[in-house]
Amino acid sequence: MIPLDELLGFSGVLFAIGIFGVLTRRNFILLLVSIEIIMNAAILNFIAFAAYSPSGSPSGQSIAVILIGLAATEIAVGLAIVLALNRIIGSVNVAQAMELKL
Amino acid sequence: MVLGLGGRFLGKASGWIAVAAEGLALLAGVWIALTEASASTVYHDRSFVWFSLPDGTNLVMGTLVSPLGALMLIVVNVVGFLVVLYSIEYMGHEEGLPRYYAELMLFLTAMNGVVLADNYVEFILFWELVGLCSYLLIGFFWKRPSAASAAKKAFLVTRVGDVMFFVGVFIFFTAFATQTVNPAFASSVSVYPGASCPGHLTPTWACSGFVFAPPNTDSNVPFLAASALSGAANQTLMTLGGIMILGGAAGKSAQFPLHTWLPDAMEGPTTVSALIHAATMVAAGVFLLAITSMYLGFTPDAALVILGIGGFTALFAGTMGLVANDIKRVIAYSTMSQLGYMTMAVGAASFLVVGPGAGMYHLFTHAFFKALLFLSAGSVIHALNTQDLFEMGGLLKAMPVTGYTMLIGALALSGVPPFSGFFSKDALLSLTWTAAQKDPVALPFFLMAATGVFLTALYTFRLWFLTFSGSKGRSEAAHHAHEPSWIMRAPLVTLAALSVVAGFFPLIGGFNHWLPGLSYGIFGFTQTSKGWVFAAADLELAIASLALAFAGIAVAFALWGNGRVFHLADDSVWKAPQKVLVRKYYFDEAYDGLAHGVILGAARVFDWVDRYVIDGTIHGFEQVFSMASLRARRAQTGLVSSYAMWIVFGLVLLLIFVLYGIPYLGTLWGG
Amino acid sequence: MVALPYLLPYLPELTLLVATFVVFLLDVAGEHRRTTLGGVSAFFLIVAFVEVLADLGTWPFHALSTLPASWNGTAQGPILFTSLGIVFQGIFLAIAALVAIASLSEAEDPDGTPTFYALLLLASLGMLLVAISGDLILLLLAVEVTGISTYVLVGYTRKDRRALEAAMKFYIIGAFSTTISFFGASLVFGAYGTTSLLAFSQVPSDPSLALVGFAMIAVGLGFKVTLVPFHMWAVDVYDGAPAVVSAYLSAGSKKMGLFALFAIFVGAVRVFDTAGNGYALAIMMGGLAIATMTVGNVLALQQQTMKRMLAYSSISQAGYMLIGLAVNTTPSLSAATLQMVANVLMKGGAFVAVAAAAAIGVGPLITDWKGLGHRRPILSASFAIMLLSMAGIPLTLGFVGKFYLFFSAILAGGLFAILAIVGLLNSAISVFYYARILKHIYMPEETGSPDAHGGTRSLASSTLGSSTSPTDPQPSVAISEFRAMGYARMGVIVACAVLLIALGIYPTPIVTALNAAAHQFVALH
Amino acid sequence: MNVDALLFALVAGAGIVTALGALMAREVVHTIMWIAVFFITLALTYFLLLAAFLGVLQLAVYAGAVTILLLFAVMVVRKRIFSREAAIGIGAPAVALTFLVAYLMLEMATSVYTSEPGQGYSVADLSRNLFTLNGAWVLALGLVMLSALVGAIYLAHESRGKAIRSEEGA
Repeated sequence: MIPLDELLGFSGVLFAIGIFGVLTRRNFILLLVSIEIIMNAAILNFIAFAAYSPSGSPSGQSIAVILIGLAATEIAVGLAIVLALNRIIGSVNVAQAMELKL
Repeated sequence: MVLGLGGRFLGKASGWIAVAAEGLALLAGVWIALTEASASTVYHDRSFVWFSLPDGTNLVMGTLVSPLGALMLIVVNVVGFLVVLYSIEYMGHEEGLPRYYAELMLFLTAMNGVVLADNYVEFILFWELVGLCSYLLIGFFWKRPSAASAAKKAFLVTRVGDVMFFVGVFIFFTAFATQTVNPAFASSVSVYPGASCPGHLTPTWACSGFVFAPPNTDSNVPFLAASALSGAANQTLMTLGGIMILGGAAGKSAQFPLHTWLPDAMEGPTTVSALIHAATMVAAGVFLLAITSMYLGFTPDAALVILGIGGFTALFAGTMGLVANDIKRVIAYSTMSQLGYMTMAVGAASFLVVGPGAGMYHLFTHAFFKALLFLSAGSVIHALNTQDLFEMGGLLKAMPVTGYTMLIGALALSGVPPFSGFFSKDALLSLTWTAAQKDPVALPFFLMAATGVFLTALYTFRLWFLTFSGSKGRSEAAHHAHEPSWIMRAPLVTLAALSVVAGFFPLIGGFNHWLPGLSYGIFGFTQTSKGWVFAAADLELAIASLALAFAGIAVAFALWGNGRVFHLADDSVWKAPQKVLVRKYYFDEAYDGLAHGVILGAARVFDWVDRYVIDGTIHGFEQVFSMASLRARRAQTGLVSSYAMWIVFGLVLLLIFVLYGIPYLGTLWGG
Repeated sequence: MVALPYLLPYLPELTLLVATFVVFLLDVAGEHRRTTLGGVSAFFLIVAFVEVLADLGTWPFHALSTLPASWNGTAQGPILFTSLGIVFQGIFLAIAALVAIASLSEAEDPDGTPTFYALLLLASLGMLLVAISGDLILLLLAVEVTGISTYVLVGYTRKDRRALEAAMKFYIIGAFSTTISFFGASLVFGAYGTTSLLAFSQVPSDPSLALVGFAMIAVGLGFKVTLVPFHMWAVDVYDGAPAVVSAYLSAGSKKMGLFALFAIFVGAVRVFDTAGNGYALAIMMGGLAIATMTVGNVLALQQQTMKRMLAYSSISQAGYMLIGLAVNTTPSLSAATLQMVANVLMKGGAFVAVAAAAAIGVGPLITDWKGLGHRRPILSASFAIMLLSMAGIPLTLGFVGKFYLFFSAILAGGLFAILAIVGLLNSAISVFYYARILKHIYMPEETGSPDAHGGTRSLASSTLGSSTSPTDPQPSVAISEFRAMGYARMGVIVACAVLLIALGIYPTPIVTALNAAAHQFVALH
Repeated sequence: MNVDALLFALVAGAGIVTALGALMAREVVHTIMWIAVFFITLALTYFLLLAAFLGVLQLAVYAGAVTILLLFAVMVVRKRIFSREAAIGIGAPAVALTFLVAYLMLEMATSVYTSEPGQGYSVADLSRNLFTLNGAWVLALGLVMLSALVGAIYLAHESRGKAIRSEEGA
């Protein structure tokens, strides 16, 4: 079995990559992808902790199931918003939508 | 009493309703006060629980008719009634009268609330409300931008004071909450009916009835000894708390660093100036110090600071009053100066650990003659439509009632016997003198105050001579001046009468416990257990102050009497000392040039300090905040990624805190 | 086995669920009018509110043992009833009902209306679930129910570019933050082996894992609460969203985030304090509170538009309320809750007032409100009361809440006094900008201004407003004022103002109830 | 080094590379391909963790449905979209923050060490846990999906009135 600290390290790196994507990308779809990377890191954590659960409870896996569903749902809403926005401003670049500021 | 308070809400429609309501309140107030004076116990109702804390402590909206409160009740309602009556004609032609009366009534309600509050929480609540009303009333003439900005300034400056006040009260609370009071002391105090706390006296919120001197006892017994605290209270904290409370009082009562709003507040209607900025609201600061003085007794340092601030303001404002040309501003500066005296007296009383009676005595007399001065000034303004002193003159013939009542007010203010101001000023000067003998640090401030007596007489009579003396007016309007109707005259006459007799009031039996600790002075009368006896210990002081007052009047007469015009604060004022020498028509005394050079110089310096340092600080803060605001706004780029970056930034900070900060804290506090 | 006793505790939630389906059914049946849909929603929300009040009145309203064994308030199940949670349910339902009623005066939009009310009900349902969550995952999921609904609510006027932009920003930041908090939850789960909130009061074997997790959860929920530096979305979103939705976000979803923080951190304080020897959580939360108050207030100073000003002031209010968590005592939590009650009335009311003003052609700028006090006395007076309440002037609930909050910090003693002092200074600063607005509202208008009388400059998008406001000759007549800005809207505004004053003068019953609730809450964790 | 560790090193390396690749790709379509591979690497990790059901779910939902969803969105938008656009202004701080976060995460990870052997669960265990003990989660997820459904349908749907701007190219 894979040691827990290595798993955590892996998910931690994925977390950082996701953050990097959110910070630097301007394309809405890429932002969604970045957020999904973070979400996957979280799911990985849950599964990893479930595998090493001292009480032997599969709760972590349950949570992972829920989160997979949640992530898909969230993406659907995000895409709906971006489609609606695309209809109006003709772009999915978030840098094009900067009317509200200061 | 409930009727009196509730009645005030009715005055929404117009003046007469307000007059009726306030009249009712006046009757109720006087009745309450007289009941207090004759009753053997203090009326103290704590049945209305405002809200309770989880530990069972109740914050009570209680009603406490303390001796000081009764005194204030009289002051507030008498002046309030007369001012409302006066407003009927004075404000008759203005727009927005219902608003005016509603605000005035709300103000009076709040003021009565302050006076009758039995704990600091309630006090703060009404105190804030008083500030709000003041803001609304100063800004009554919204059309004038100056009025609006003056209102804002008043609100903000007093708000600074209020923050200090909150902090001070909180500090006192924490300082006392952990202290138990010496039981022997507590039992000795609880003979006084105001001490409502059963058994022991812990000034917590649950039980913070203001406690003052035991009534009718030998007042040379200090009402509170610093040794009353069994454990040593944290002296530094207490001093800080005392100074913070002073900050609150200074904000409301326009004491030195926080005084700038008061002259500007003269943008409000004159009636408002008379009521709020002379007689009642500004006095609330002194009242606060007075009711806090039992705590201040624990902190001689804070008491000395209070004394010093008061003394300095007395002089400082006096010099400013000398160079102002606007009739209302002169009176406003004089108000500041007199409030300085009161603050000084309360500070001295706290320092000497006696009751704050002397300051309150001056507050009482001052309320009447200052309201009188303002209302007469209002009457003049009403007749002339100008506030410039140099456009007046020779009005005594046209407006005899106004002129003579104002003369009475001026004499009272200057401290000439037998007018009321003399007694109270003498009382507080002699108290301060005692304090100065105990600790020489107070001496310079006593001297400042003494100089202030001379200045007071000088600027007061400058005002009076410029307005009324001479044979003809200096402007067209002044020639056509006429007396106002009886509605305006009646309050003037009443106030004039009160200004004359108010000084004798403590001599009446049954009332002297309203002014605890007032044993020094009153023209040589001293309060003992046998009543008032003549003891000439302070006679010298009384005579000295009288001499100073007369000197001031004499100089004023020399400069401005009989219609002479002497521009003390001319535009080319830097050349003033020479001018003084050049224009010495009738007097050749060397001291005059010197005195005016000095005084004028001081006035200039103070004016400069006021305008650039203090106002500048306030504006500076505004500027700094505005700049910071503008800078920080730039971060709001509208780009969603940059928002995310701030989130990550915050996340990193939190992570660093939990990963490194918390373990560090663990080692810091010994694992 | 009879199901009813088991369902009884969930009556408010079930009511909202039923309401959602009624709205769906009406939509399918072709009923798109606001009066019907909004009326139904408001009715059900009020019914749920009354149920919550009844719950509160009879607390403990049911024995926990009547719940299904796995769902009762033990550390095992995800559901946990607390009296503070029930109080918050009341708060959530109140703001939802307020928004539902106020939105009756919005323009008719056959397409958006059913969605609007369905989402409003779902979002409120999510909030109710947050209030009874005893489990971290359920709590975050419930937060997400509200989150998803509000993302769409913000952009529900989907032809409006600004609203959609706001929705997009809200969505990205929201999804990002919730994802971070789920990542944090995974770490917390790893440290504890369970996600039950009640378990967090123990100290796990690996505290650093839990601490990092809690910090991440704080970020995710801090986004909802608009804590600095997680606040930047809020201003844009409140600005771009329809005003009623802004009211809902500011007064509703923010309170939900705060309650979630309470539910997690009141227990978790021990982890922090054991690792850091006291004060660690207080330093973290206190730091956030100070930053939030100060930044919110300072930034509000320079705002030119009313909604952005309200947004910043809302941020600073969040900072005040966070003091309650930083101090973390029974009085402080009670005080923070009281402040939230005040906030529902004043922030909710203020945003609705902005909507009402927009309906009669008042522009978005603060200067556009100039002289409104003379034309629209009722609206202006109510708005002024709300501003005064936000500034913390006595006789308003805002004063009571703020006072109690600072007072509770002082009561806790020690370093907490710093929080009170900073809060006091901030409320002094805040008077600057509130006073500025008041000045504008009650300033007489310049003569010759085209909109001097009766709002002829009608840029109103609302059909209701634009049809009546130009022909409004008697501005001082209350009826016409109500008609011009919508009866429902004005009713809400006036009710908020009246309640602010009434509760400000006599807060005793509500404070007593909150104290009891907070006491139970603290004792539980 | 046992086989598990070797496999994990490979899979994790692939995961990191594909995640970065997804963010660095020039074309959005390429991004989606990269991310699909990324999802698959995670699924492999789950298999290595004896969570076979989750691995399958990951393949079905993420590598399948989510990828398709994203692809669909790209098709609707129909644009060659800049992915390598300059991260104007905040590039450097973003990179710095990223490294800081990565460092902190690794720092945290090193604090965790478990010597106990890991365990797998049967699908029956999992479903018992999910649907009885934690049924409320499923309920809440249902609510999330309900609101997402309502919202997504509404937003994606053309309004009954005229659209402000017709869709380009479609």
